[in-house]
Formats: sequence, structure tokens, C-alpha cells
Amino acid sequence: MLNDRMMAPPKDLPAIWEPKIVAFLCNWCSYAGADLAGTSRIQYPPNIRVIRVPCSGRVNPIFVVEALRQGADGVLVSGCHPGDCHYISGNYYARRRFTMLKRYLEYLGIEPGRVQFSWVSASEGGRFAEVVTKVTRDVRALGPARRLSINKVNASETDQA
Amino acid sequence: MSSLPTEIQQQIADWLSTGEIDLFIGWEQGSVPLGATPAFVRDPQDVSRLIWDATCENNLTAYLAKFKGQKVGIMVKGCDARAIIGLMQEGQWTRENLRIVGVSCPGVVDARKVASALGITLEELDQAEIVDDTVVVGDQSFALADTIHDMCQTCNRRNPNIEDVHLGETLPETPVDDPFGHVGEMEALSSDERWARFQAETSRCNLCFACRNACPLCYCTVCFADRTQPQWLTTTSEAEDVQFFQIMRTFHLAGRCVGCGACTRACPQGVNLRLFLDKLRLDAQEVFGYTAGVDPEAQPPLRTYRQDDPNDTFL
Amino acid sequence: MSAQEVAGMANNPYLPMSMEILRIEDETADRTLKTLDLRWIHEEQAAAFSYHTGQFCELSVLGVGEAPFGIATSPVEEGFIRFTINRAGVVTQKLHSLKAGDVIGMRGPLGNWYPTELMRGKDIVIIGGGFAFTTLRSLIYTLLEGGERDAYGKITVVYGTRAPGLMLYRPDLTAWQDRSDIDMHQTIDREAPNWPHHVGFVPTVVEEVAPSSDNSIAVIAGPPVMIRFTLPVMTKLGFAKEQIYTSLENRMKCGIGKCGRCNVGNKYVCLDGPVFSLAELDELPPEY
Amino acid sequence: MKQWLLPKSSLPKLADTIRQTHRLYAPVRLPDQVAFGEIGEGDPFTLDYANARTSVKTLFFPQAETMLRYERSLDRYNDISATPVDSVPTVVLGMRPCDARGLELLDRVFGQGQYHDPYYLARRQATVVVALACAAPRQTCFCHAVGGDPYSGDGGDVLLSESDEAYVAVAQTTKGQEWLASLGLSEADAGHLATAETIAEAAHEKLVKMAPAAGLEDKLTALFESEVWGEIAEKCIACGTCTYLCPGCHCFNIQDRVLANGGIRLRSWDGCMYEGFTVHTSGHNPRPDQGARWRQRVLHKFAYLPENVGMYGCVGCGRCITYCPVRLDIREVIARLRIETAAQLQGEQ
Repeated sequence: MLNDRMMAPPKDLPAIWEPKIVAFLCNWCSYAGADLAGTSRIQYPPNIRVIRVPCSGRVNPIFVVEALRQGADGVLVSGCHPGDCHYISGNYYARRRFTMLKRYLEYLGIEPGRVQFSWVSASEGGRFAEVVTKVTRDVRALGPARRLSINKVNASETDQA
Repeated sequence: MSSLPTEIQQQIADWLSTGEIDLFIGWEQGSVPLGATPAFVRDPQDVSRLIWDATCENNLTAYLAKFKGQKVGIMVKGCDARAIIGLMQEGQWTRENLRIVGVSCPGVVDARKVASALGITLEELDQAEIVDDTVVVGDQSFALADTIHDMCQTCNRRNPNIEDVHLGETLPETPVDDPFGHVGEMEALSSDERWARFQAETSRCNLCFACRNACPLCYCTVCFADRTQPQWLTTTSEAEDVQFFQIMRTFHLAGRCVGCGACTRACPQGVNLRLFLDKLRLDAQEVFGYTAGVDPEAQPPLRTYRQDDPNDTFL
Repeated sequence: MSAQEVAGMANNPYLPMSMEILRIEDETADRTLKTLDLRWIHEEQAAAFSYHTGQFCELSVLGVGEAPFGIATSPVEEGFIRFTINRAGVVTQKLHSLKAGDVIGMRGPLGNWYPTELMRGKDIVIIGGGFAFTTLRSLIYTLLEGGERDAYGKITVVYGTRAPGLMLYRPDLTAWQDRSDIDMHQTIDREAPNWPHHVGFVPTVVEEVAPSSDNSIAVIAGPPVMIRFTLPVMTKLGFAKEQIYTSLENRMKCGIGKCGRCNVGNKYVCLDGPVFSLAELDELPPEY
Repeated sequence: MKQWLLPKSSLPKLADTIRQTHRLYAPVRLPDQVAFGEIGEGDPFTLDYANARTSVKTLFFPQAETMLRYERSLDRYNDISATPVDSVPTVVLGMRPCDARGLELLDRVFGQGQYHDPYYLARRQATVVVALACAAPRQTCFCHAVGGDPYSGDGGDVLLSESDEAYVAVAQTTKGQEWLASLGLSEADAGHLATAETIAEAAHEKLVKMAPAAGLEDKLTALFESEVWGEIAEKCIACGTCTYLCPGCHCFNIQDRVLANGGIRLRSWDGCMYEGFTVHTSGHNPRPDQGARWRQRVLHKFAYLPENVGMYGCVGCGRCITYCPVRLDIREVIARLRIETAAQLQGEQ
């Protein structure tokens, strides 16, 4: 293992594991939905790290796998509901792509729930909070991600028994 | 080893001498047991070098990317022909620029299986030859059908579906009970077991890229694995890098892989890549009703969409 | 860091020294080049570091990688070391984003150097183009300020860029322009307002200036196209291949002749170069 | 030099003895290959094999290793530090003479000249290399054409030669001599020596005839501009398997990897078959096509290394022949180049 000495937990990280979830949100719907959730003061778990993308169709499957590789415990990709894409068809392509990807990753042994996809519109602040709550709950239940990660840092010592 | 029939030799020589093609890609006798080697013929006189037998395993269509813009003649087995259709679908080649000699293939021999049957390694297999339907090694012989590659044993498209001339007899297409049986077996495992299987299989990979380079549909000018800005991959043989590469390369073939098995045969470490790629082929069929390498006019599933596509992946 | 550890590092040629950025500034008007002045963090390493004009170092940004750069300072300038960096790839992009006080890694000095011993008693012609002027600055500075100006004959410099704003080290150029012990010629490709110097391509200006090849050594560094058109001029002026030196570049990793990628024939640019005479290059295949 | 006798039946006991003081690597038969593995108590290993698929160089120069590491903290900069070298006393038992000669080459590349590679040399210096002569050279073996021999002890500290139910062990270096003397073996008798001699003669008989490469090194560079390289490389798919399996290939890449609380600088094998190996940031590539890359592969092995370190970069193990996905045979390349160089010389005269 090239990284072995790096796997000791860093001193400045909390001892209790909290899932880290990377969320790719489309600019026009899901990101605005997240915004609305915030301005409406709807509570949702603080475990997501948002990456704003122009469209769910912009999300290359490599982004999802790379997030896991870099140590994310879960990945969420969210875009406009089918039919509502700002670019007419981006989310339709995304739907096919991620249908294939999710099945494939699960086939290879990535736990179901680690990688999730959703449609959230700009007006669905409440729904956004529900999605994040569900994804966080699922990922928390799965525990720290070990598979594919080059950063098993927070997965080793601080693993919840 | 068997030279091509005179009429086929003549046809290829004619194509070359009339300038209908710039070169012909076929197979010739190689220097190791049970291994034909690709041959590039430009002089009509050299067509006698060309052979066809169960040792001609390479999918020659992988070379087409090198000759874009030229007129090329090529020999294809049933599986290789599907790759040509894939390349045509994706606008890489047009039919006019190709002259295709199709050959019906009962399966190509797996030298490792022969070695394994003898209880030795590939290095130790000093000589072996194919005589009719048997592989003969010294005083031992094996039925050819038992020593062909796994992917050939589940092949249900032995005859090329695109060709100009056909070599030899057309074989009956025998329906295979369960061509995706190996995928089904893996699907039946638990998530942890599947991960263990994936890990075990990829642990042998040393990231030489033979799979990618042998694949006719892996024609990206710069592969993501070779990119430096951003550099996705550190090119080591460590599990994290190998798994990342294998997932991304195979997934780039989602809905595009024609199942020729060239990657699996090319792998010097014997990684069963087919176990992964066939899942993608199965899903393309199950979810989108699509089989790659069949209809030159069809759109690969990830290049198109329907408004009523299944939505169950999304919350 | 103990003295023992410092000694240990000397045995590991892959281990960079830690260097603090003293100054980082745009060098040219188009902002594609930045100049970095670096200072050693560990005194022992500063003391142990000695180099020749024309050598290079591998600069590294942890987490990004390493790349080779010619040293723009002269060994006679003490306390710091200077590099000018063209923004091109991942490492250079990251280097451009750094600020004073940041710490980077440095390995070196690496490679061979300009033949200053051979230059003694001879006239010296220095021809540069674009941002390849870095090690030439080091060479000129060494010749002028090394305390041995009298050891060398006439020094002629022709330096050209596309436009005035692309000239490197303008304060140095101005100072040299006014000196009597160096014949300085700056040129730009096309007319520009308030430009008091030559206008025209480097080969043309070299032909005009016509430095004598008699008992001379020439050093040429610049873009391949400039070198290609300057060489015939040099031949016309009577320079033999043994009198002309240049500095090569190839993709490098280790910088110490082990990793096997920067070779030109059987010579490694990092180890046997980067400085080659034209006579030496004539013996090697065109693999750069 | 003393000649010791090592009965085959005593190998497991020998392994136990070695493991008292050394880490032990030996060939292990896996389902589809033989590979060198670390031998623990009672672990099976074999000396009855053709060759390992992966060259033994991997034990000294692994495909990927961490050279440097740094740790990140939020408030201060930390120096990057070198990974400690691996100098665990080790015995590698039973590598073939071709692989041992590969180590000899790596010794010269990594150990000669102004700079030394600490990672390789530490492992090398801590290791006793016990080479095993080839009593049964294979169809793809051509060590005899590139300056080697199935009974060569180059690069090894000890050479074992087959003598029916035993091996005759002869030290090749002082290190090997001391190690052998410490094992408490008896000296080989005349009978065993005679048997070993007979087997060695038979082994040499088995070698596939091939003209030696000798002499090629001086003529190859003249072919630099030849079109032959493009023709040779036509079927090459640029996978680099040949370079990864080669005992003599030693080119490497250096890459950085960022981790959550620090990072590492690692080195990993690289190869001249890859387009990215030499490409400049500007996009310019001094070796723009596969022909140029094959030229580098051949010239590096058969012209540059002989000139720079005094031996070929090819040890004739035949791995690149066995595992090339398109069966591009280096022996045929050498034969072709011999013809080309002869033609070139004739053309000049």
C-alpha cells in the first residue's frame, strides 16, 4: 500500500465519524431548490458538500467515481425533473447514463445507497431537504466508504463499531 | 495453419492491385505456439502469407483507428464484424472505405487453457498445433471445442453480419442457453461478495492498457487515463488506481461494447474483463432493448433518450 | 533539521529542499511568465548549494508535481535563486498561483553548464529569443559581475522578443545597454511606439551586428524556429559547430539520468545536457 | 571456489533456516502462473518451473513505491520527507539467470554515475540472490544471443545447478560465499559434479539456434532515420506489456497523490511504448509515432545501454514474446535489423 502511513486519522479531524456526501446539483433546479430550502429555514443534515453544475447532463460518470475515490462516503446527483431541463434534454441523457452507472457500480460491489440520484425542482425546497435527509441516513447506515477510496483516513480508526 | 483459399487470395490481390484498398489487414503465422499474428499486406504478392485458423484471435478492427482516411481491406470473424458496425454507428468509418472478408468462426483457441490442461504455465508451452478439430501437444491432444476461449463458448453470432466476401462455410447459429450466465452468477452474490470478486479479478491487473488498446471501440484520441489536465489517474498497479481505471474504461463502453472479447484475450495477466463488460451489455439489453454491433443505423443507448425511459433510478 | 539529516538528504537525489518564495511577479506584459525569487529555509542547504551558470533545478509543488527550470540567477548573486516560469502545464499553473511566503520544493542543481572555462580569453556572442533568456541572463551576469570581466573578450548580446512587453529582466537589460563592456542589442519583431532599439527578427539583427567568429564562442537559446534561421547566419559569419552552444529541453521526470525519457540518442538531456555544442548535437539523432 | 551440495529434499528445511535470519522470496506456483512470493512457515514453493510471469525486478524495483511523503497541518508548512529505504535482510531463492542478469543491468543503471537510487540499491544490498541455472531452456529463451547463458551467474550471489536429486551451489560473490558457508552444507562430490556437467551440456543443446546480437550495437544508430521502425511497429498496439514484464526495463514516472491529511510522491513503472512518455507540455513529441517509440525501445536496449553501461538492456528471457497480445517477436525484430544493417552497410560501400 502506497498510502499506509497516511491512513492514521489526522489530529484535527473529529473523532466521531460523520458521513461526507458530495452533491452535484444542477444550477437551474436542484441548486435553486437547495437555496430555497435554506431561505425557508428548512432543516436538513449538514453532511453534503455541494458542487454546482450547469446541468445533470454535465455530470460525467467519472465525477461520481472520483468523488468516491477521493474519500466521499456518498454521492448525490440531482437535476431538473424530466421535461423541465433548461437545456431541453440534458437530464434525459443523464437519466440513461446514471441508470446504467448505478446498476454497474452496484454490480461491482459498491453498496446500494452509496450513490444516489434525484430530481428536485427550484420550488421544491422541502423535497430537497427530504432527499438529503434520506441520502444522509442511507450513507450513515452504510458507514464510512472504503471501496475505491484512496483516503481511507476517516474509515480506519474512527470507524463506528 | 491454413492459407486462405485461392479465390479469396485472388480477391484481396485484386483489391490491392486495382487500388480499391490501400492495405489489407489479416493474420499470418506467428512465432509462438497457437498464436497467429496480425499481418499488414500492401503488395498483392504477399497475400499468400495470410492464414485463417483457430489461432487468429486478434480483433483486427482495433487497427482501423490507425488508418482513418485510407481504404482498408480487413478480415473479420463474427464478433469482429460487430465492432465495424459499432465504428460505423459512431461515425468513425464509412462502409465505402472498407472491404471486408468475413469468416465464420467456431471459436478461437485459448493457449492458457491448453497449458492449464497440461498442468503447466504459458511459458512452459513450447509447442502445440491445431490438427482439424483437435489441439495436439506432443503425444497429447484436446478437443478444440474444449480449449476455445470462454467468450467463444457462449458466442451466438459466429457469422459476420457485415462483409463483402465470405470465406468458407457459414456456420449454423446455435442458440446459447444463457449467454450471460456468468453475469447472473455474479448478480446473485451479496454486495460484499461482488466487491470481493471485483477486487480479486482486478488485483492481477498491472495497468498496461492492453485491454484498452486491443479494443476497437476504445478510440479516444486521448484516453482519460492519459490526461494530465486534470490528471485523473496515478498510473500505478495499486488497487485504487486499477479499480478506478477499469471501472471508467469499461463504463465508457456502456451500450457500446460489442462483446468481441478482444480485451479479455489481450490481457497478459488473464483478468476476466468480460465479467464486467457483459453486465453492461446485459443492462443495455434489459433496460434499453439494445444490442451493440447489430444495426448500423441504430443509436447507441447513451447517445439518445426517450421521454418515457425508466425513471426508477431517480428519487 | 539536523546536520546528519541534511547529509542524508544529499544521498537521496529525489528529495527536494524546502524553499520560500521571496518574490513572485509578472515578468511580461502578457502575464504568461512569472519570475520567482526563492530562498532556502534551511541554512545548511543554502550553504551546501553551489551551481554553475546554465544548470537547472526541478521545482516541485507538493501534490501537483515537479518540472525542470533553468536557473536565471548567477552563482555570484548570493542568498537567493531565481526562475522565470512560463504558464503551460499543471505544475507551472500552480506555481503561477503562489504568493510570497509560500513554500515549494527544489532539487538541484542539475545538468551541465555553459562552458565558461572555455570562454576565457575569447569573445562571447550570446543570442536569445523569447523566454529562453533565463539561463542567458545567468550567463551574462556571471561574465559581467563575476569579478573577472577582464578574463573574457568582447561580449555581444542579441536578444529578441515579439514585442517590448515580452522582454525578460528589463531592469537588467537597461543597465547592460548603458555599459561599455557589453555590446547589447535588443530587438522586437515589429515596430512599436517609443522603441529605441532594433526592429526585426533575431537572425537579421545578428547578421547586421555581425560579431566576429574569430576566437569566439556563441551561445544560442530560443524557440526552435529562431535557432533554425540563426544557425545559417552563424555559419556565414564563420562560426564552426564547435564554437556554438545551445540548451535543449525534453520531457523530464527524475532529472538525474535514471527515469529514461529525456534521452537524445544515448545522451540524457538532464544529465549530459542541457548544454550541448552544435558539434555534439551533430553526432546525435534529431530527437528533441 | 567451493562447490556445495544442496539436496532437493532439504529445500523446506533450508527455507526454515533462511527465515531465521532473512525474509525469503521464492517461486510459487499459482493456478495460471508462477510468481515470486514471500515464503512464510510451511508455505509451498517450487524450483521446478520455467520462469515467473512477472520478472523478479519487481522485488527490487516495485511497480509503484512511495518515495516521499508530507503531512499537512492547518497552521504550518511541513518538510517533505523521504520514505525509509527497505533494507530488511532478504534471500531471493531460485530466480533464473536471465532475471539475475536483469538485476546486474539495474545495478549499473541505478548505481553507477553521479547519482544513486537509494530505494533500489538498499533492497539490492540487503539481498542474497540465489540464481537457478536453466536445465531446460524454453522455445522462447534467447539469453545466449544477448550475452547471457542458461548457466550464467551474472547478477547472482549464488548459482544453483541441477544435479538429479540435488543442486550444486557455487558462490558468485563474497556475499554469496559467506552466506553459503553459513548454511552448513556439505561439499559436492565428484559424482554430483559430473552429473551437473552432463545436465548443463544437455541444456545448452536445447537452446533454440539464434544468431548472437553482438555487433548490432555499433550499427543500429545508422538506421535511425530508416522506415523499418514504422514497419516493425505496425502491429504494435502500444500496450507496454513488454516493458512491464521485462527484467531490464527500468524507466519510471514520478507522480504526486494528494491525500486527506498530506500527500505522497510516488514512482511507478513507465514505458517507452506509451505516447505520453515523452510528450512535451506544448504538445510537441520528439517520438511522434509508434515507430519512433519502437526505435527507442530497440536502440535503448541494443545500442545506448551497451554504450552507457556496457551491457544489453535485453536479457533474452522471452516474456515479451510469450505475453505480447499481438505476438510481436523481438527475436524477429533483431533478425530483421541484422538484415537492414547489412543492407545499409552495402549501400554505403
